[in-house]
Amino acid sequence: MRELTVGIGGAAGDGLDKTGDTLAKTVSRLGLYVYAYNSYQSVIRGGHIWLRVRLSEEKVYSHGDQLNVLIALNQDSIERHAPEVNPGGAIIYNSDKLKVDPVLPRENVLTVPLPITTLTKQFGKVQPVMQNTVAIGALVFLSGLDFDTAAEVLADTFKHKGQAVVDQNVAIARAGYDYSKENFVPLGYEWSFSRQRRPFLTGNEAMAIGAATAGCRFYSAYPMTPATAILHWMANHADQCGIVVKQCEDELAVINLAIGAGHAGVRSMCATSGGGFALMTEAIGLAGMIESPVVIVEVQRGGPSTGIPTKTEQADLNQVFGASQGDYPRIIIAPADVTDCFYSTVEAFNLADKYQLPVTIISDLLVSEHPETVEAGALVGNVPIDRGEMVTEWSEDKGPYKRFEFTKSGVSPRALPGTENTIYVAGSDDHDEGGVLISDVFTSPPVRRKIQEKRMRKMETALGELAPPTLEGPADAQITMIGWGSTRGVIVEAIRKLAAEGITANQLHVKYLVPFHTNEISEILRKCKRTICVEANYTGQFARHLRAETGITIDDHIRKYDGEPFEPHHIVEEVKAILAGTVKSTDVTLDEAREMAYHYIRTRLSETLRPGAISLTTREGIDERLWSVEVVTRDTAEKSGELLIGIESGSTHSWRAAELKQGASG
Amino acid sequence: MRELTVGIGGAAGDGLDKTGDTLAKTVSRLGLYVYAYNSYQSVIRGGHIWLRVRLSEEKVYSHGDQLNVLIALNQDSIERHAPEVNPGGAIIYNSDKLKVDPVLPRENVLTVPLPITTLTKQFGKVQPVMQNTVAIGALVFLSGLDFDTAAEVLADTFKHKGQAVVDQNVAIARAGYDYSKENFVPLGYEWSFSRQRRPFLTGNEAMAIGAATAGCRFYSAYPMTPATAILHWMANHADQCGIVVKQCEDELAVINLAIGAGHAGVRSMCATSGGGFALMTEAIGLAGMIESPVVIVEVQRGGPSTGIPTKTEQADLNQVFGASQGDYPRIIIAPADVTDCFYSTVEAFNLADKYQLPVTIISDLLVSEHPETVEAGALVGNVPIDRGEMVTEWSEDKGPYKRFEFTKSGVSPRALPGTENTIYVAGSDDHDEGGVLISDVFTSPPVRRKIQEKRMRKMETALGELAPPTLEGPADAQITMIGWGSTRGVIVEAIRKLAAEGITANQLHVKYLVPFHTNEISEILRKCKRTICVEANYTGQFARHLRAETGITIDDHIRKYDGEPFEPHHIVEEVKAILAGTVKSTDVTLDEAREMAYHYIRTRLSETLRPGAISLTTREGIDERLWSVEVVTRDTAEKSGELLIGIESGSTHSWRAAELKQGASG
Amino acid sequence: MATVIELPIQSYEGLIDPDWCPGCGDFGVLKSLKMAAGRLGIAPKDLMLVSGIGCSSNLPGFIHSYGVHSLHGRAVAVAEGIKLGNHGLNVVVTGGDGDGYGIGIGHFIHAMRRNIDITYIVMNNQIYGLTTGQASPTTMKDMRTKSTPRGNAEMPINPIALALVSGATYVARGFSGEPEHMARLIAGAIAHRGFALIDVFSPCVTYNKVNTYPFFKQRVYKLEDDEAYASSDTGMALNRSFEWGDKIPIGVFYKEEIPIYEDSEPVLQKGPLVHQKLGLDGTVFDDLMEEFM
Amino acid sequence: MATVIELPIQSYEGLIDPDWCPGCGDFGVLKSLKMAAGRLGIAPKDLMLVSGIGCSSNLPGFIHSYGVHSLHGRAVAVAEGIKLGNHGLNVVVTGGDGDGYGIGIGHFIHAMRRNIDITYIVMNNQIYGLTTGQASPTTMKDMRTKSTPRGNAEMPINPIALALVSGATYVARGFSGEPEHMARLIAGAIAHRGFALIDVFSPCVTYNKVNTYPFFKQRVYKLEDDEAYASSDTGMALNRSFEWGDKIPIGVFYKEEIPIYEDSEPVLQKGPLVHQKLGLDGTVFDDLMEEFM
Ligand SMILES: Cc1ncc(C[n+]2csc(CCOP(=O)(O)OP(=O)(O)O)c2C)c(N)n1
Ligand SMILES: Cc1ncc(C[n+]2csc(CCOP(=O)(O)OP(=O)(O)O)c2C)c(N)n1
Ligand code: SF4
Ligand code: SF4
Ligand SMILES: [Mg+2]
Ligand SMILES: [Mg+2]
Repeated sequence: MRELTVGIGGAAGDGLDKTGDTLAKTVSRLGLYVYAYNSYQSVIRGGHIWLRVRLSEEKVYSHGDQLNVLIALNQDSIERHAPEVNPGGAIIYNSDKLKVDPVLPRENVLTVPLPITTLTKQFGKVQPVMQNTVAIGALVFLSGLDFDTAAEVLADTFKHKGQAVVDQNVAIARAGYDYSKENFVPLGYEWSFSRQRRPFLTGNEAMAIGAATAGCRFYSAYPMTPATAILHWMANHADQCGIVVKQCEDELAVINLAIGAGHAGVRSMCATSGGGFALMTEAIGLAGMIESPVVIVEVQRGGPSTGIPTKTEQADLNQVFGASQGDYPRIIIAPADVTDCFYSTVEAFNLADKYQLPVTIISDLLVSEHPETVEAGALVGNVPIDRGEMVTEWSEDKGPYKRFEFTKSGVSPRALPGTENTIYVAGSDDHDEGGVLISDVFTSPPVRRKIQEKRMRKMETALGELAPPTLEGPADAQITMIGWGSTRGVIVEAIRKLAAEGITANQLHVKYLVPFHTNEISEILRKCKRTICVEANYTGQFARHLRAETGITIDDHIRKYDGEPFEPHHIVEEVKAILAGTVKSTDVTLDEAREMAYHYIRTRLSETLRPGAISLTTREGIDERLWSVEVVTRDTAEKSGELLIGIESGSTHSWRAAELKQGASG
Repeated sequence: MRELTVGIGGAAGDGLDKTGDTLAKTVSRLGLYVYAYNSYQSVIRGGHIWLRVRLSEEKVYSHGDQLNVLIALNQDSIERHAPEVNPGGAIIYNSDKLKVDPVLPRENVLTVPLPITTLTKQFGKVQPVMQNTVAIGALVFLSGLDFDTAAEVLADTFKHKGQAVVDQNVAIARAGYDYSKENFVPLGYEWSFSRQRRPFLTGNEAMAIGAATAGCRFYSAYPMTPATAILHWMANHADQCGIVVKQCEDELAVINLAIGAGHAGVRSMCATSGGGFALMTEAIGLAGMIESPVVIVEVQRGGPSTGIPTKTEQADLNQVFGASQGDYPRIIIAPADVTDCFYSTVEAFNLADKYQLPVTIISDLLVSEHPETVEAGALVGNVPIDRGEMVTEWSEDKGPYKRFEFTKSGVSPRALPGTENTIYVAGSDDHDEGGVLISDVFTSPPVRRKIQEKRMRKMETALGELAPPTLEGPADAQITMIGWGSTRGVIVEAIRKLAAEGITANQLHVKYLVPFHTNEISEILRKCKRTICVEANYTGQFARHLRAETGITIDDHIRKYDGEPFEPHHIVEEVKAILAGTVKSTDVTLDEAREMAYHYIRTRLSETLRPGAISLTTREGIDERLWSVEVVTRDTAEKSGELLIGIESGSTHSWRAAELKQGASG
Repeated sequence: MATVIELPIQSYEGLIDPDWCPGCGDFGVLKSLKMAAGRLGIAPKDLMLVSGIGCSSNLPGFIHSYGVHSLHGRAVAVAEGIKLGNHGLNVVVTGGDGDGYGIGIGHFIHAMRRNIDITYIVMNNQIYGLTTGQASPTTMKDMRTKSTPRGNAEMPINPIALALVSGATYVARGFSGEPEHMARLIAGAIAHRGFALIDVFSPCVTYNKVNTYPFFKQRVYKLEDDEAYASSDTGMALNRSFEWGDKIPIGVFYKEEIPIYEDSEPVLQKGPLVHQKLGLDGTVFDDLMEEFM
Repeated sequence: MATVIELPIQSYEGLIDPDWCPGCGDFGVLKSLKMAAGRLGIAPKDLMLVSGIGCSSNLPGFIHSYGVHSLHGRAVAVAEGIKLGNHGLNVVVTGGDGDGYGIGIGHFIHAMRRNIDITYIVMNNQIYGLTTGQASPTTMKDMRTKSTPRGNAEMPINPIALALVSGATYVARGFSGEPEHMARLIAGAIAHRGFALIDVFSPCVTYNKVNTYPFFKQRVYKLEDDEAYASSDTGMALNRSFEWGDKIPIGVFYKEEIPIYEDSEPVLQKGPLVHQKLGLDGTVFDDLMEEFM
């Protein structure tokens, strides 16, 4: 399988995303598959942004482990990522502004300095972002892509700005292409371009379109990373799709408007992240109690609290499971990839209507924000729409309509407000079949018991129609990798790599978190040799959930909570360590020490310094081994301080270097 | 052991609580133990209220199974409770207003009609509530209590209203006493009065006093049943105890003010119930992130949503556990009785300070609102106060103060705002040791990893100091009863009853829900023969929690979710059924059918009707067996309709009786 | 507007009798609301009452119409959702002062600036009734309540003034002691296109011993009885909104006809959302996918 | 008041340089705040900045003082708790329009009626900056944003008017283009006993292309330059608060000295809570228990 991973590093505002788009769209049109991930910060300008775009002739399920071509838009990116470029790869950068310290690249890595100013001056006033376009041109040449297709994409991208702009951009890309052609040999990638057209979109976009396709007519939201893109899509397509899109004053309003609309009878949805969801929980219980359908999307980001807002994590399962007081019926679904996002959303609407309850789709930043190529025709417009048992007319001689009738399935046929002869009050106080409160004048314990049983019966009924998870891969594999949500793809790739190393693994991926396929999953896991749960959080919320639901204790765990998504090699390495029986160390590695030093230097020292040599050491009065990180000046590389970082604690013991900054108050 | 249970039935506004107080205080002063429970409704006037006061020479742990004396303040109470009075007991009622249908009482139950009007007219204008005082007088005589003590209590109760009122009340009680003396023989209770003085208070009061004693200086709240009594106590004792008590606009404000005060350095607390707690969850995560101490009391009531606000349940564990997004350190404690409420609160403040995290005390309506006699000297004023590691002074030459220093224990010594040389920002965005954000310009995965590990380390450290639960009772018992929170007392009594029937049981009661004593509890449970978990909710939230934490599946479950607390006999009966291997039926019993009929009649028919004879039946077109409940007129008992109640579904299939009401629209 | 067939008050007779304390001001509001709906000839099935939690919020259970008895403080938000989901319904929110001006104030203010077509009746008894008598946002300064035994330390909120500066287009005040007058206010509010607030003095006879029927009977006067008063002048309305003492105004403070939120929603111009067919029409789906190729 | 030793602006130089976009209005607010604190001679250790979430709410990270960078919309509530916990601290809340007037409006209004001694600076850029440009509660009607591509359908909130009718005792407006003027407003606000609001036009150069520096430079005028204007008159203040067009007033709209919330708390008269010793004195515990016997 031929593939190539391009990394683009720069700062917020450098227009990385646009550049990435151009690249991704270009190769998509060529018929290659793309998977991209953008690691960005919670800042509007500046900061360090690291976008990886992986291209391949076959479908890829993660951004992978490789870095073949680095496009560096600032010096930080060169210093931090140049050493990661694989042999045979290239480093493309603006040689007018940046330089590559020869010690950084590995063997056999091509450095591609582009004299941007000279190359672009002929085009008059060029914005800084155009250096990216030059780099794209160079990349297209070096990696054997098709320039005309790239030109097409640029044309489509800029056509709303007029032909002049289009021509300028194409010409600038061309300049980069030609310049590289004159000065460098291509990296030698031989692609076969199927030119099969496939959509390239994110999980958020897939959920939004899924909702529109399923007949969502009302969408309320309050902006919150990483769910905001759904609001933006909805706002831009509201009229086209016939959706009322309402930005509200806060998430309390968001969910209550959505429930109101759902109660009125329209399919309604809202989306948020952990902090906003926390504000929605009380109302989710309300929806469970008044049995009104509503779909909530919770896109997890790094927590706790505001946490690391632009980073990914899977640590909101406890919250989504524990949402609101009391026992009430609800469904929780975790989509695994872009296609799954689309169909999970469609299904969520059907389940919400059929069982008259809140359905929460628990996504995460990775699955929601990363774009990937989905198979042609994977997403279709004519999806099944099932509104469940509805009462569209009622005659008094059937007796009074009982909104919450005690039925065998637990589902009480629903009449929408405005239907003749079906008047009722839906109360958050508990009530009888007719909706009359039982909490008020005359609480009747048996009525309470029966309505609670009626409501909860819906869970069993619903479980019956949900597809149980299956074990993928060889039944007799050495290990079983268990996951939920966004980790499916990376686990698939890790399993392939393990196979290559002679370790056989199969995979159990759980999509329906509530209700839970306790029997089927127990059945499967009882037969497995050794189970390993992979999840992106600290406490292992899913492993705990699985044990709570089945009593089964998973043997080993692979967890990540530093905000960056798993890469296949992380899993492969940990699996091997587990099989080797080595206990996982939480010590700070040398590479981590360098990153910590970067953080310290950039936040407390200055832009003109960077980490230099790193060595092991100990110090009088500090009871742990230390990393001694030289702090050197960027250009002259002369030492101007030292940072001591505790290997065990990760604490920065010595703050001496701080003196370097004027006015710094520590 | 001599004991007596008095039931007082009436409507809201009939002054039951005051009457119960007088009775309870009287017997307390006599040196008897009291346990009371008031079953009331969410209505200010009217409704059906049922207060049980259990008196005993030895400590009692629940309101028990018996009903010895009924004081009926309205006709409903006679109809519904007269049949429950044990042989040898009595029914006291106002014969001017009410009457007892001879068919209702069992054998050998004394009916005590009191001609209130005649008895009280001599005292000029008497409020209706004074009929209660007459009844108290009668009760004191019949049950062999001491009138002078009752008079004392009345005197203390009314002294703020002046001597005239005191005299009038005492005289009225006396009238009831004398009248019974003339007309009835006492029930023959022989008490030995130790006259040992012991406090008689509720769990809410104990938590409030516990807080004050532990040095709580700030209390914020928004009224919510069943937590409101804490606010009232705090408001009334604010100046005396030096506490700033702030009622806020909502629970979002409540928790954030409490956190702010805690961050400033004062011990702060707030309390609410499930719905209010739902609004607090986001901020609880904030406290975990900025490592500020705060104590939150969540008094559970019947859910979901507004639910059954004046009824008890233990169904908020999922919510309290799942509060807020992400993984963060926190502690959750469930007090089991009034004394435990006091000390759990004291401990909560110490833990919150030492580990700089939010501590949630999860109580419930039963433990919070029921009053009981606690042992003399059980509650003491000089409790240990431990504020944990504080930085009270700092000199620059130690280097900059690091608020979130990466320490071995995970606890970073805390400097309060205003301390020289310790300036820092506490951010809900994740940060480094010094408080500098890592989410912003330069997210550093390793720094993130290490601070998350540092925070979570506090959980292990804290677990080390919490007392693990122990197995009470014979190690080799046939069954082990497992519970949490308010069920401890009733389980104790159930175990005694089981013992009397030759069934040996021991008890494991869990107080610390987070962190969890996984090892110790697993150790204990592995040795147990058969485990039965008793909890007041539908899904078995605690059994699930225990399985999640230990992997141990509890064998059998006894659950109640109708809003009324467990009584010993409920547990005894279910245990026997479990041992006999009979599967629990959710069918509607005959008694339940009557209660359901009452609900239906009172809400949809009229005050002049009541349920009559009940029989089994079936009907064309209804695919389940039915209870046919005759609806009869109260006085003439003539049939005026029929209700059909599904035995399996609990559905009221026939609404024919509804026609009886004018203008009723079904 | 089509000719109205008035309905008798009995058309709205609820299944359940109110369980308020005898003499509670909320009885008056219930009566006036039924009168108003009847005069406008609104069929029970086209009337949707939304409430939060509180004694006052129990009202929807006592009238024959659809109702959502929602969460404490969220009634206005739920109502906005219902209105946007089916603007064919007459949506009336009925709640308390704590519910609307305390925990719910955010939704209250933002709904007003949206000028969404909802009628909001606040039974303002200046106390938390259902929770047995704590201070509410409208409790008078220095008043003793269960939560303020020393007296309330906070300035009460002025809902009329808040409504006036927040964009409500129908701002009125009623008094439970004047059911006929209140019925006119409510009818006017429901008929009005836009957000209408009716703050009602609805005495809590059990927990508020200061702001009683006599208290208001002595003080209230009707704005409409004052020729000098023009309900089209915000400034004048603001001045009167601060009147609190021997004389307290009731009636319509302000009224204005401007486009409502629903007018700004192209999608709603095709009729109530709930009646629009589900799913995307024609080639829309393909057009959406094209954007990603 | 004791004689003040002024502090140089460098005393507040933060550990971190602001990461706002070049030209962001918030730079001006940061500078003015430092100037104001310096003139009042407030030691960094006695200054507590509380913020929510937003670009503007990052401010506490860029100044040398204590800070709590709390939750979106909760800054005022957290600040109230801090102030009551230690009223020896100068508590200043710095946040955005979305943070304070959107999700946080309930705390905003209720804090004002409490007249608690806090200074609240709202960097009002009429947009949601950190989330990349959606409509905020102060976004002008019909303005296109990422969440309102058809134009904003809602009336913007009027924070000055809300403050005036809600009991704030110091109500002012500043402009980032006038740092010296703003510094005076902030100094006045911090010195003021009671709740002080300063709404600041702090342009978002990245996402709000309408309400820019030039937009305000052309329009703003200072109330203090108008002899006719008296900052003691609510009516006058209300009128000016609605001025929005060719001329937009900045400066102090209203100022009034009345008792603050802290004055009403007997417990606080013994000094800051945080300095009071823990535990109950003397026989208090026994007295408490007596009540239950
Ligand atoms: C989130 C939440 N907090 C608190 C409560 C408890 N509660 C129920 S009603 C009420 C106040 C009622 O006051 P008001 O709205 O004025 O109505 P009233 O009873 O006076 O008519 C409160 C605090 C609740 N149900 N939900
Ligand atoms: C509960 C919650 N909802 C949403 C968000 C996402 N969020 C962060 S900042 C922000 C709005 C910021 O706007 P504003 O307060 O005006 O500040 P600005 O960035 O414009 O200075 C939002 C919605 C959040 N952090 N928390
Ligand atoms: S408590 Fe007050 S508000 Fe509630 S019903 Fe009684 S009188 Fe009405
Ligand atoms: S996005 Fe706007 S508000 Fe945020 S920093 Fe940039 S200019 Fe300032
Ligand atoms: Mg009220
Ligand atoms: Mg803003």
